[in-house]
Amino acid sequence: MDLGLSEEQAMLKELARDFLQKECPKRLVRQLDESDEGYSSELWHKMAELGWMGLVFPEKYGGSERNFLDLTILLEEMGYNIVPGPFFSAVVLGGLTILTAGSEEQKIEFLPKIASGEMILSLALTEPTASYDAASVKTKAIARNGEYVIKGTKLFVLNANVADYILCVARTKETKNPEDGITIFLVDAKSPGVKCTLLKTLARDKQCEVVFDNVTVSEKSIVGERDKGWPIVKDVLQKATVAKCAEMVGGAQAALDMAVNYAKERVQFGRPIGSFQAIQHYCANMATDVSGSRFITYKAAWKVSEGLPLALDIAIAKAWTSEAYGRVTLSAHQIFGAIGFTMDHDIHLYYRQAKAAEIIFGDADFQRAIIARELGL
Amino acid sequence: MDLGLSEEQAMLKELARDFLQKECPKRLVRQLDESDEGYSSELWHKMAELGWMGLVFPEKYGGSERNFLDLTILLEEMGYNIVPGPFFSAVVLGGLTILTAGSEEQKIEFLPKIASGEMILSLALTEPTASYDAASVKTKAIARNGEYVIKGTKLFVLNANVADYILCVARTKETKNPEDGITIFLVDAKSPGVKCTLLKTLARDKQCEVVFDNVTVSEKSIVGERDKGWPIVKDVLQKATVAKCAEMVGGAQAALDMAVNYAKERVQFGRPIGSFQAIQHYCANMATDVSGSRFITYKAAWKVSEGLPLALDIAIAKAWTSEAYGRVTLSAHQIFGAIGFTMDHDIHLYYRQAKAAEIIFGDADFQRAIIARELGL
Amino acid sequence: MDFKFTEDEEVFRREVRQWLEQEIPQRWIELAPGIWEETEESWALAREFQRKLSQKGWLAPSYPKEYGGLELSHMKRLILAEELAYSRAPLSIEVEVTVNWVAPSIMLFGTEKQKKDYVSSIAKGDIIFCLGYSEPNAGSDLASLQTRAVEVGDEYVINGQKTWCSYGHLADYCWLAARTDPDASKHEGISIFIVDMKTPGITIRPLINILDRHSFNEVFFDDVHIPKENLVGQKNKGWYQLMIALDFERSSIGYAAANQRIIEELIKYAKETTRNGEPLANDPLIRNELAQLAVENEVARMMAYRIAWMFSKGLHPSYESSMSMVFISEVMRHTANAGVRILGHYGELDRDSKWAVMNARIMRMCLSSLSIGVGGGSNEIQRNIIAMRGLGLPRK
Amino acid sequence: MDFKFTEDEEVFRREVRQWLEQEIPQRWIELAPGIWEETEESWALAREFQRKLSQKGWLAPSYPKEYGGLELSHMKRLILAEELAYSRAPLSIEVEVTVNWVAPSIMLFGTEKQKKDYVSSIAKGDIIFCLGYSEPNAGSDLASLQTRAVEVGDEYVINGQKTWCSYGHLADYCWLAARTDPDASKHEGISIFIVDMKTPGITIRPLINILDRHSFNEVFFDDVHIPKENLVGQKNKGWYQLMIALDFERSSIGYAAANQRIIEELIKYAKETTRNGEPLANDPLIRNELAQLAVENEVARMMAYRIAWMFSKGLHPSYESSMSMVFISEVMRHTANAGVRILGHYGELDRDSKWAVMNARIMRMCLSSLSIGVGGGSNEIQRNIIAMRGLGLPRK
Repeated sequence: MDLGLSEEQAMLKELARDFLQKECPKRLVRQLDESDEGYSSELWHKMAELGWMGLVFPEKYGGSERNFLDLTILLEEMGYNIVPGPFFSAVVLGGLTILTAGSEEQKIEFLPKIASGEMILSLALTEPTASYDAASVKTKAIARNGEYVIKGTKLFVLNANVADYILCVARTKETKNPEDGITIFLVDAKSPGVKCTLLKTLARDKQCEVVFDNVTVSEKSIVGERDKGWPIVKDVLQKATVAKCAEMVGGAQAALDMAVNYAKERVQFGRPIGSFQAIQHYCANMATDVSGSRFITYKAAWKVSEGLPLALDIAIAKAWTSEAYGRVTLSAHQIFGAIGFTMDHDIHLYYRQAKAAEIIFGDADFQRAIIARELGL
Repeated sequence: MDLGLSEEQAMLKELARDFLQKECPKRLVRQLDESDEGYSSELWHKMAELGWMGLVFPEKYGGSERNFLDLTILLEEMGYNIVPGPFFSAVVLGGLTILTAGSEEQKIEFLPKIASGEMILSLALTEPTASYDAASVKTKAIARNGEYVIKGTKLFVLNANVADYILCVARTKETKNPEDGITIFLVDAKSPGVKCTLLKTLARDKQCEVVFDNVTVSEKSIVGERDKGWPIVKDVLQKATVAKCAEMVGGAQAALDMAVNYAKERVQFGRPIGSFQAIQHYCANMATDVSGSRFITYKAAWKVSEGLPLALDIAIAKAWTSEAYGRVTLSAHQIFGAIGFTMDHDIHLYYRQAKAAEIIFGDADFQRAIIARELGL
Repeated sequence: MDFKFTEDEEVFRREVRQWLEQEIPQRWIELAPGIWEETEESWALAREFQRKLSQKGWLAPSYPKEYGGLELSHMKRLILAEELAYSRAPLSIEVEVTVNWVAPSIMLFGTEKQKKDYVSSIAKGDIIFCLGYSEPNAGSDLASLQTRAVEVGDEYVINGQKTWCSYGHLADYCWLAARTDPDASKHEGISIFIVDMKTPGITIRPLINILDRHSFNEVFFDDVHIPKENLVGQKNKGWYQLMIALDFERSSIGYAAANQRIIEELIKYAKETTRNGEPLANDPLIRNELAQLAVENEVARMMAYRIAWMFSKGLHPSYESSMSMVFISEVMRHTANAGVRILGHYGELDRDSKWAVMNARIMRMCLSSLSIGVGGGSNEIQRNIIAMRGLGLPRK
Repeated sequence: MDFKFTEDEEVFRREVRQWLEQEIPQRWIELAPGIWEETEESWALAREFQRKLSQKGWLAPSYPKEYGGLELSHMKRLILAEELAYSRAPLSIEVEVTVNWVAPSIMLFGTEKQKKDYVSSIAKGDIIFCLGYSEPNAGSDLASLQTRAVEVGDEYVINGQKTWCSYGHLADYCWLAARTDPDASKHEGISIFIVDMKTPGITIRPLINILDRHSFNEVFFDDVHIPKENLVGQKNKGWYQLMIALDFERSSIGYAAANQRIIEELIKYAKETTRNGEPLANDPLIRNELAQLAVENEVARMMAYRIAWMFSKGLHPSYESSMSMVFISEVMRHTANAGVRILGHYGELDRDSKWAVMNARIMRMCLSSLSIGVGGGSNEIQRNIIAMRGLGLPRK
């Protein structure tokens, strides 16, 4: 057992922290949050040059063949700095799906472009039920002359507004078992009939409504097998959930660091507010939440890396980390007081992230339902 | 609107507090908790002389015709002092049932004896399912030659070990609607076939297993109408729930007072521990819990007194107060530290009461299920 | 003990409710500003409404008749406040400050002239004050304030910086706490002034809040000359005047009533929303959560009622108000957070999003509820007050 | 990063588990004492077991071989501790104190003679120490202790009173902190002594705990003469020795493992218990609660693993141990309280009740869990440590 970072991981972490501190100051974060695109092409390409987009892809697809755990370490740092942009969509939701389930042809076509930062992907899964279960997939893809016609509305689709391709999860067969008959299509975002509308959200992340209005795609655009797409979705959701936990750990650490620093500096009643026991205990609880989240997340990430059974560990990580991140950012706001209530301050950026992260891929209650099942209840 | 006590109520409260402080010192509480009977006949008769047992009974039955709100004020003080004994069983569960639903004959026979302290009643409702729903009543009473034969096991029956009569809730008819076909019988505790076994519990209250092994009772022992007993049970459960909340309010107030006093006196690091902000904030939260519990309970009690619709208010009072009492006693233990972990200290008596009170008549989740229903969910 | 309102009070409640149903402008409902969300447009609507309210005598219903008040009972004021908040009537937070703190302070400490000049105008809804209390280094520790007011001839000259001055850019006057004796100890040497916001030397810098609204300001005083007669009460005794004003009727009933409305809307949403063929309202976890919110809000309401009741008995709540405020702040945060969980992704959507539900109130409340329980009278300070003033725990 | 144990460690775990399955006496399982529930009978069983354990080298597995240890790795010690706790092996809390605090302190600060006299005996399970730290006025503020040790000729003469001395009535020796220089400042002038509990002048008064067991004692020292050589380490430097010992390997893994077992039993109970025809396990609120307990306990376990891992890397955890302890204390209380809710009335029943379920462990745990997180190293003190030592927040 080794709970520490390897030398390579520590280097990656340090490099990422330094790079982002310099290249992604909060001024830029704020600016991108307010923009429609939500990312900086300049920063995007710098990240690609550092090899971040292809971190876990095999070398032959332009990647650097690091493991999933390394990716989570990078994501932790991105969460620390709350880097806006479609990294999560392109690499985790898009890239990993193709890496896991794509044909060799698809891998050759897409992965190098993702790795180089040329191509942005987005995963269109959820629909107006806003749930992550197979039964909620109502968007239909109907086979017609060797092609498929997709019709339906996807909601809360991250970064679809800037995506080149959208992975659309659609129903190709109606059976009793909702997990059967689902197929994943790689849809060119510029295809006729694809209509993307940006939604305004709490975290100012770029969630979209994507309407597929009789969008025609070829059979070759299927990722994996026809009707057998749900296990792929499940797999990528699990990885994405851990990846999101890693972002949360980084964000929670940042909120803690900011609050602690402020508590050391801010003087009221002739002493730093960090010397008041109430503030000290808030900080102690925050630090405990961050520690717990980190190790529980690392464990789940390690299981992904090792290919071990992981449904339970991932649900535990998300259930705990998402609630912990919420507590930490709320306490941070309490420590910052009025100053934290201003747009110019950074802490609310983390609070917003915490809320969005709590919901995506299922909240803690949803995860606990999985845990109960896994525990044999 | 008047949230204050009337002069009469204030007098009752003060009298009760003084009397109990003098006549029911914690030494006696402890001794009674450890005894099998769980009450002091001397104290019992003194309480009867003060008119407490007949407080809400009409004068013609030996009572003093005060209202239910007055009774809750008395119960609050009894909770403050955690007076052991069958008062709750005799007066609330037994007396109120007969007062509400008994025949004139039964009232004449039982109420004056309860009021004078001569007679102790107990309500045998719950069975091995330990639930408070009608479906759980499986004990059968079978009509035979103008008599009834009762057979079944009642569990968690308070004070049955010292009861003269047991109100046994039994099923006299099987229908689809579990609330139909339930009848309440007044059973002489010395009847052949009644077997009572004391259970050892956390609160050292006297909960019993009562086995009715073909116990024969006359038709005259029915309280209310045959098969129509459930509405009576529901009514008494509601009143008992408020009454229990009143006890909890008193107990929580006592735990708060004890903890605050200790925090003022106990010196560590050269200052009273009550000057540490962590302890101050515990106490502040405790005081807030106590205040909230008190008014929410008074409101429900007032509704009982006024005969207004009350299902929602009672469930709210129990849901809140039972959790608040738990928090208050736990915080009190945290303030007392090691000393509170000794049998000789008084605080654990309250902690035990809080646990028992949380469970009886349905815990907070149970109450919230009622609330949800009442809110139209 | 009696938990019902009198028949007369119930009649009054119905009257208020009916009146509000008619008088709240449709445009306000469309804008639907929550707390700290006012814009210039909604501010204008609110000021108009405020005057209408004053015509009913309901803006400052407790004032003596000579100042245009109705000398309304505490219970009716409670009812009025409850109905105003529940109906989301157009009232800025500064109205509360002006009507419930400033004018009563003037009535208590001010000169006859000040009473004549300001109180009736306040009751008529003609003028609004902002508070000039906090400074960058004087938040929870307000008594550390450094803004100076120096007596020069017939005037005071003010120099310094205030912050968190809510709606300072829209208010007519500032209710300013400034240091008049720099050599005195911290709590001595503070005085209260009325400052016309149009006085030369005042510069306002907006602070945009996290709801993306301009509600707060930094206000800079640069040789601001005000007439001597604008001193309120005793020179150098301002701190004590402030402390007494803190105990003025502050009721959290408005918060509780507004939150009640939110909870009811969540319940409605849960009943009407079907997910995969099943109404949300059938989910036991959601039922449990909504029930708990109802419980907490009812407790909060009773705590607010207690404050009004104490006033009605001539008692002066102090730590009881702190309890009530801490409690409702936590209930509101709980409501916002639980609301997001119940709404799921929909809870993230902001007002201008096509798919937003409940007018995006929950999402906005997630942000606005952060302001309750922080700042000057933070929950930590309130808990200190409960412990020390309420329970007699020692300071050292 | 690697979250798995090595094959060798897994083999070791299986060996321990198998051995424990065979060696835990049936009578112990019948008595089923939880924490602070030991009786004289269970104490005797525990001492017997302790010797058996020592024969395997597992009582003090980390000690150098010269003292009968195995110099076992930190990870294997973690595994051993986890298995011992999960299997509810008969070990008194005083074994942990003796093996993990007293003997390591002697090895670090003691004379060669002391090492020879005590360490091997401890490793063999022959002697047990109780702690003589707390006094009536020195709890959280331990450095205020007043028990005096005065040098007289070849002896120290001890006078004073200790309290919370757990199992002092059954222990062989007391590991005593006493004041040797009353004129020095609070943290100076404290020394550590080994005191044979049979020495004349020692009077023991039992303190019955809320589980109705005699586990604690007040210990009165009335002119107790002990040989000078029983001073451990440097005179007057005892406080610093104590502080160093506090950072000795204290792992909460035992708590986490024991609690894991409880949670598993609750899950089993929920699956097997039917109420009105429906298994408890189908109740969404109960499922949610049990899942949350599993989550919290897994977090607690990771926190405990971290401590062992840090030691294995030669790092010295300090505030990390505090975190781990505070956290597990809250998880255990949560488990006990949630357990009662799940069991309902059955959760109230004590061990001797006919209808008791889960051997009444939940009811007992409701009481015993009160002891975790209070007293000398209370959660409040631990949070202070996390804030100041871990996060560098200022004392003043």
